[in-house]
Amino acid sequence: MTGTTMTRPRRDGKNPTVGKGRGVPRLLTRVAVFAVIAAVPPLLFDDYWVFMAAQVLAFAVATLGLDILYGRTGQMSLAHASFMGVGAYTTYVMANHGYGPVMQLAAVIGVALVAALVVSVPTLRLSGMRLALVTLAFGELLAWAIRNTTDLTGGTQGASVDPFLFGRLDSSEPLHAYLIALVPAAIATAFAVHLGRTQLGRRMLAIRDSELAAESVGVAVARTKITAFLISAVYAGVAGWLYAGITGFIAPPDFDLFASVYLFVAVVIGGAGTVLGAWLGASYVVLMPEVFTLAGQPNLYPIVGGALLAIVALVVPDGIVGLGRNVWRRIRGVRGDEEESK
Amino acid sequence: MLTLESVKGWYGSTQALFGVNLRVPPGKTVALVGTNGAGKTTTLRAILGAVRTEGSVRVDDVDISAKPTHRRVNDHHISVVHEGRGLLSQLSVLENLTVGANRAQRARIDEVLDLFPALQGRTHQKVSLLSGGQQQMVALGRALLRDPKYLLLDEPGLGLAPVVIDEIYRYIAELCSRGMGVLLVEQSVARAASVADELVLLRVGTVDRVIDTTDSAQVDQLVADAFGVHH
Amino acid sequence: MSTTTDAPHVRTEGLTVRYGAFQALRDVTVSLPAGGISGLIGPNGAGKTTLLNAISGFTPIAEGSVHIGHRNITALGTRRRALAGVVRGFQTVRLMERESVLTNVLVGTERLPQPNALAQFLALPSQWRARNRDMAAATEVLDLLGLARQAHRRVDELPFASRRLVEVARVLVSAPSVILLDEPAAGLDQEGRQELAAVLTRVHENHPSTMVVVEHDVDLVKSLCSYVIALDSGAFLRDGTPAEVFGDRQVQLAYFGRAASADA
Amino acid sequence: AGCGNATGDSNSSAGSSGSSTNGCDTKEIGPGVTDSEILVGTTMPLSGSGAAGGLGTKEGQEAYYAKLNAEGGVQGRKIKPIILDDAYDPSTAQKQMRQLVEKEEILVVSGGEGTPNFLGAVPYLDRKKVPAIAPYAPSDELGGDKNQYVFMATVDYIQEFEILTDYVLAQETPKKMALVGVAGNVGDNAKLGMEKALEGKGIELLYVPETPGTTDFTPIATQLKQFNAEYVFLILTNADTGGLLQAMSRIGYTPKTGAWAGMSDDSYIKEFGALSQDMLVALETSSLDSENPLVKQFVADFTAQTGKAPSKFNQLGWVQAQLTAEALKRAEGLNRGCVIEALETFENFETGILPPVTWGKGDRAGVDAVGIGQIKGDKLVVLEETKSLQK
Amino acid sequence: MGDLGQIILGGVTTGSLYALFLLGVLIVFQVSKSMNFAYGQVGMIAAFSAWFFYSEQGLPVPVALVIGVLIAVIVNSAIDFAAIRRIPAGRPGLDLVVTLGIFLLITAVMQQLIDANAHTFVSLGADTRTEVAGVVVSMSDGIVIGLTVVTVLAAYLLLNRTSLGTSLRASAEDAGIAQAAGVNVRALRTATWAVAGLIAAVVAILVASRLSVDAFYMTPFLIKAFIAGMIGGLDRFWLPLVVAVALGVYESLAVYLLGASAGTPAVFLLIIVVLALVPKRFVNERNEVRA
Ligand SMILES: Nc1ncnc2c1ncn2[C@@H]1O[C@H](COP(=O)(O)OP(=O)(O)OP(=O)(O)O)[C@@H](O)[C@H]1O
Ligand SMILES: Nc1ncnc2c1ncn2[C@@H]1O[C@H](COP(=O)(O)OP(=O)(O)OP(=O)(O)O)[C@@H](O)[C@H]1O
Ligand SMILES: [Mg+2]
Ligand SMILES: [Mg+2]
Repeated sequence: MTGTTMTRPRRDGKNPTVGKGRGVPRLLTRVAVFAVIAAVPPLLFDDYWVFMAAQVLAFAVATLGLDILYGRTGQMSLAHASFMGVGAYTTYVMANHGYGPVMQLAAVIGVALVAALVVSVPTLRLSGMRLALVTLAFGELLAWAIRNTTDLTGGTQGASVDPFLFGRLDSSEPLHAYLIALVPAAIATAFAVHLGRTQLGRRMLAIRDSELAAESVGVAVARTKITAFLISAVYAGVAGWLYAGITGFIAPPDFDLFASVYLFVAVVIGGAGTVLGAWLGASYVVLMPEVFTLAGQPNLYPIVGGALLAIVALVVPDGIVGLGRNVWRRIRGVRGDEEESK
Repeated sequence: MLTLESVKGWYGSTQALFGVNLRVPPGKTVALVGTNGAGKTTTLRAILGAVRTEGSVRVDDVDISAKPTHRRVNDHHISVVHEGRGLLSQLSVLENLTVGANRAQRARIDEVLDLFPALQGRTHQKVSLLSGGQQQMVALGRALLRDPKYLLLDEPGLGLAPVVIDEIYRYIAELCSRGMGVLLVEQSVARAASVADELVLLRVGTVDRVIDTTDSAQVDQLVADAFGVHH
Repeated sequence: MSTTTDAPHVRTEGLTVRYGAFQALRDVTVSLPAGGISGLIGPNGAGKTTLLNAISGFTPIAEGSVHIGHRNITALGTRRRALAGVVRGFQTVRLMERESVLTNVLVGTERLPQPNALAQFLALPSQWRARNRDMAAATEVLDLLGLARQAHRRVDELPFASRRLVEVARVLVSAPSVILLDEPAAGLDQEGRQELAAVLTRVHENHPSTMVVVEHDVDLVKSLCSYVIALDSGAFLRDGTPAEVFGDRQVQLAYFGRAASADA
Repeated sequence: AGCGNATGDSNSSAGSSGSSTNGCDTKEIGPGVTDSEILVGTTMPLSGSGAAGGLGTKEGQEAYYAKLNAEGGVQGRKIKPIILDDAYDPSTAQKQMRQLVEKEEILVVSGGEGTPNFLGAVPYLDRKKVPAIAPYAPSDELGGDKNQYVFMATVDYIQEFEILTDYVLAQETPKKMALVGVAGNVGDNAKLGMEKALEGKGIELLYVPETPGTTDFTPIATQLKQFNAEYVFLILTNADTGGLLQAMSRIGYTPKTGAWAGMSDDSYIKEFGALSQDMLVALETSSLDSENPLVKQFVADFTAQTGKAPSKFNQLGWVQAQLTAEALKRAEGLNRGCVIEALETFENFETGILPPVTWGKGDRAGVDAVGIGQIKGDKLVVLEETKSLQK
Repeated sequence: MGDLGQIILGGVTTGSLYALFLLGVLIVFQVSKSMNFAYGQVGMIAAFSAWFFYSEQGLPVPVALVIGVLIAVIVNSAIDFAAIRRIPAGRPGLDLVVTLGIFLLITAVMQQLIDANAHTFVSLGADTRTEVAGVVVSMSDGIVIGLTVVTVLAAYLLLNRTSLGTSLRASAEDAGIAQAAGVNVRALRTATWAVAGLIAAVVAILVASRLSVDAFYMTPFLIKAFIAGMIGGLDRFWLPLVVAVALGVYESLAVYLLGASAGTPAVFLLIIVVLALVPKRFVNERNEVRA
């Protein structure tokens, strides 16, 4: 195509911008796909894998939250696992006082919001690695607090959390845990998808890319950053709640710096800024070790896991989603060119 | 002679150049014109080796298409004014001017500052604090400091006041007459026609035609064809 | 585009901006006619961008005041001014590079009344109404600027000139009452310039606004602006119709002149 | 209330219904048992900062089972151990334990190494009613009547430090003692043990908690020097123990020292012995050059199996496997209920390596004694074999 | 008084080690705008393999040390060559992910190749000491502080008094533009990473001689150095280095005065307070200098 018939784009009257009509069927397809995928683990796999699937759900809620904060708002946080910890330990304390899962969840959300305010307000002016550092400080402080409140939190040895009981569902059963986790995961996903189509979501993108430009159109930078922090902390808190209920045991290492780094890894590997990426990332970090188990080498993962991580990250710099998108564009791009040359 | 032979260029998987042929002899100014998105900038990038290319780029009969950018620039005395300035915003004005330059080139700093009095006295300021036009002067200054054999200019007049533009083109014409080859990207065909010896019209990544600027009828035709003044 | 009240009059009084010992603006008192398109010219470093920065709140003011209509906005922050209707474009484009053209333009709708964050997040009906309105506004602007076909392309893949137009579109989408554009035509080809001028004129006709355009392209200023202000070395030099200003000897000397100094 | 609640709550509920531990149905064949094989398994840190202990223990277990299998196995079946890596992380340990129980389908948990990680798996084992035999996870959360399914064979740190302090008090009466411990439960427990022993004796105790990863030990060393205790007890990682001793000697403060059982490991003595001369060390296992014939037998057997001399952790792994095998031997049916009943028949069972092991209904403590050793030159000299609190 | 002096000396020495280590982080950051999470492990390789060669393989100590340092230099250059360099521009966070992978890889490999235990290292002057005004000063303290001062000064001169410094910073900001200006970005990067590897190795060996060596011991150093770097700013020179030394002293004082478990929260509270209170221009990383 040497394009002798180049049309000047700006004189082209037709307008493919807004596809209003496509909205509803597209939504339905997505819901259907989600439902089909969600049905796979309980129908096809044994208890162990259903348990792993439930873990993926819990982590996906966390990565979706981190993605809102990092992928969309550009605020790097190395305390996301700590917010999960806040959720998990709140759950534990509430359970010890005899409250059921619903009250636990309400308390988790409340505590997460407060914790997010405490972290986000003093750090409003920070960005990049510096912000990461301060959030890391929050993580360290949490670890320190747990170490020093053995009576309340079980201390360094961790604590076992009573399973959730919803009617006949008991979260110590993998299948039940999976079903319980499915609901918050689906809701979290729906909200995250929706966020991308709101002005709030665009404010976040604007802040990520240029605070000056954002201000020039009237975006409240500080308020939006805090909002992003709050949303992401609630997501993390809910993830912590799920995690505590599903695994039944929580300990400080589950929520330490490395845990936070792994959530960060999940977001980047999956594809920052995309909902699908957050899911793929969560699946990667939870399931990758299992691949080695399947291959009959369960103890090989720690040795080659690092190399694998580096390689994957280099092969898919835009995340797994970015890879898919590139392939898709290549296919579509070819088609598009053909259309144009006609 | 700077020669491009059927040069193709890609951004990732999208192709932007579809076989560009071009020659810039020493002592001549060749202007690349074309609508927005025609591939003018990409052509310059191809010469520098900053996009993935196929085809051959030769300087004085040496094929440089396999060389890394810094070798092309240093060994073959090419320098460039990037589109939209391409300055290093963390560096000072002086550092922006001298980065990568050798000792002899650095010695020419005063000459360049004479050309842009606006920069005098602010050489230690961060370049991002300058006004848009002053930044463009730094970009030009960096290219001129190197006393190149071939100068690639991507819209050198961007953001400059008329008085400065005139002066710049006068200076370039002078360098050109001393044997420098200039490849100029210019939005204004009129301006291009007035300074260049040859106009090269790019369309969707290929050379549509090459005309001599002394033939004003052809220039008018080119403007009419390419920029569609007919509506 | 939603229409707001009549275009206000923009005034600065004794505006002085200092960077250390350097005075980027000295005692500038200008008045931009309500509902007109004004051109702002001057040699490089004259303080044009700084004046826009001062009006839109992007630089601290040492002395003087800025007024929109009858309102003194000197004490307002950047964001407040934007919400009050003062929206500007940047001389170097500032876009969300990895997002689509459409998203970039939609960000500009921030100024339109938006439901609160919770309502947006929870997808309440007010959110859907706002979304439809914003989409309509964005589509209109993209059409106007000939960017409709690129709506879903990523900004960093666009040629330089289109990116400029995206920046302009982001400013126009919320139909602000004071529009400040900093060299919107830089990098556009000839036809592009003419079209941009036509678009700006049309926007201005459809919707009353006070527009300020910084430009070095004399023809463009002449064809677009009814009123021109010339600055030099941070000081007010001359104002009037384009013919008057460009005919002024002092302006000619500073702007086109053979006078050796291009400096402020 | 209190810290016991952490796992206490779920345990007590398991405990109350736990009297119905399925019982022993001699005809039932448990998971992991085939005609030729019995699967057992556990998790240990095989990578990460805790790997040293896990790797050694694993080697010990594997050597014992190899020897046993060569001699014909148990009840006509070979024992196949599966040891997974938990990287010293509680949640990984739990996940791996699920894998062992649900996918590999092991019969019982054979040993284990590391306290926090193993504790992570305990609630799950509890729920699944899988007995765990002699894991090395000294904690006041386990042992005694605390958990139905975990059969401990080590004392916890409270007891260990009580015994260690008692030993010192029996020799002399220092005016001041100090303890440097890993901040958190471990350090707290050691402190508790010392306090118990020092109660009413009028001896001052300074407790300095330490966080792993300390980069400069000068402040701690200076603090200790200022306090000027005659005895400093330590419960830290090998590296931090070495670092602190070095800092103390750098500022010229050389008190008498005592430490937890971890310091009785060869690799510690080899590396830090020079810094630790005359250090008192708790001994959870007998010293390797003990005159006890059972120990001599072990050393010979291990060397025959692997071609090298055993380390402390090898010894630990070996004895874990030994106890597991013994329980399987005694079990009247190869299922979990019968194994539990078999375990409850252990009374002063002599391994030579550990103090005599006793489990019974409602008693999972196993042992209540540690020995006392002292580092002399590059040797560990046994001062007292297994000293019990009971007497 | 003597005690306080002792604490401060310990703090200054440890702080110097942070600073020297941070210097390596800074120069890498300034030329490739990336953070190397595996940097501590690179140093660990040097010390751990040196230990292995002299203690297990019986090589003379100096030879073993040289081999260790060489390995670290090669490994660090290789990290850039094989990984960092291949990260496309504009992917913030990817460098952290990639180097985290390398961190895990190096740790696992060293554990496999050598072992998971802690070992004492040659003392390098740690046991030669004198007492000055009640404060015990060891030769190791002198070596550490002296070496830090000399290296930092040399680096300062190199970066700021030579055009090399400009080229380095240019490459960091935009490799494409720097190349078009004639800078050999690749060679510069390789050289920088090699020098950084050398610094990491030296620091790791000094640390090992004062504490002990295993596969993990450098991680706390890395974190402290990062902290200092981020308080001071990674694109500056003196400020972060001074912060590093101050951090060492502060930490020691906090531990001494408030107790060991106060060390961590004290450091982190310091960070929060400092970063929340300093003027915005010190914390602005985006460099949107003017509109
Ligand atoms: N980074 C990029 N990724 C993908 N496509 C690109 C990229 N940069 C440019 N293009 C595409 O390549 C084509 C040529 O662009 P180029 O920048 O060379 O045009 P130009 O003639 O310089 O335009 P202008 O006059 O606006 O500067 C355009 O279609 C553009 O969309
Ligand atoms: N933040 C700042 N710090 C220091 N100097 C500044 C700053 N902002 C502007 N200046 C200086 O103020 C003067 C006016 O700058 P301004 O950007 O307003 O010029 P301008 O008229 O827009 O010029 P141009 O046409 O080149 O864009 C310039 O000399 C510039 O260097
Ligand atoms: Mg271009
Ligand atoms: Mg300007």
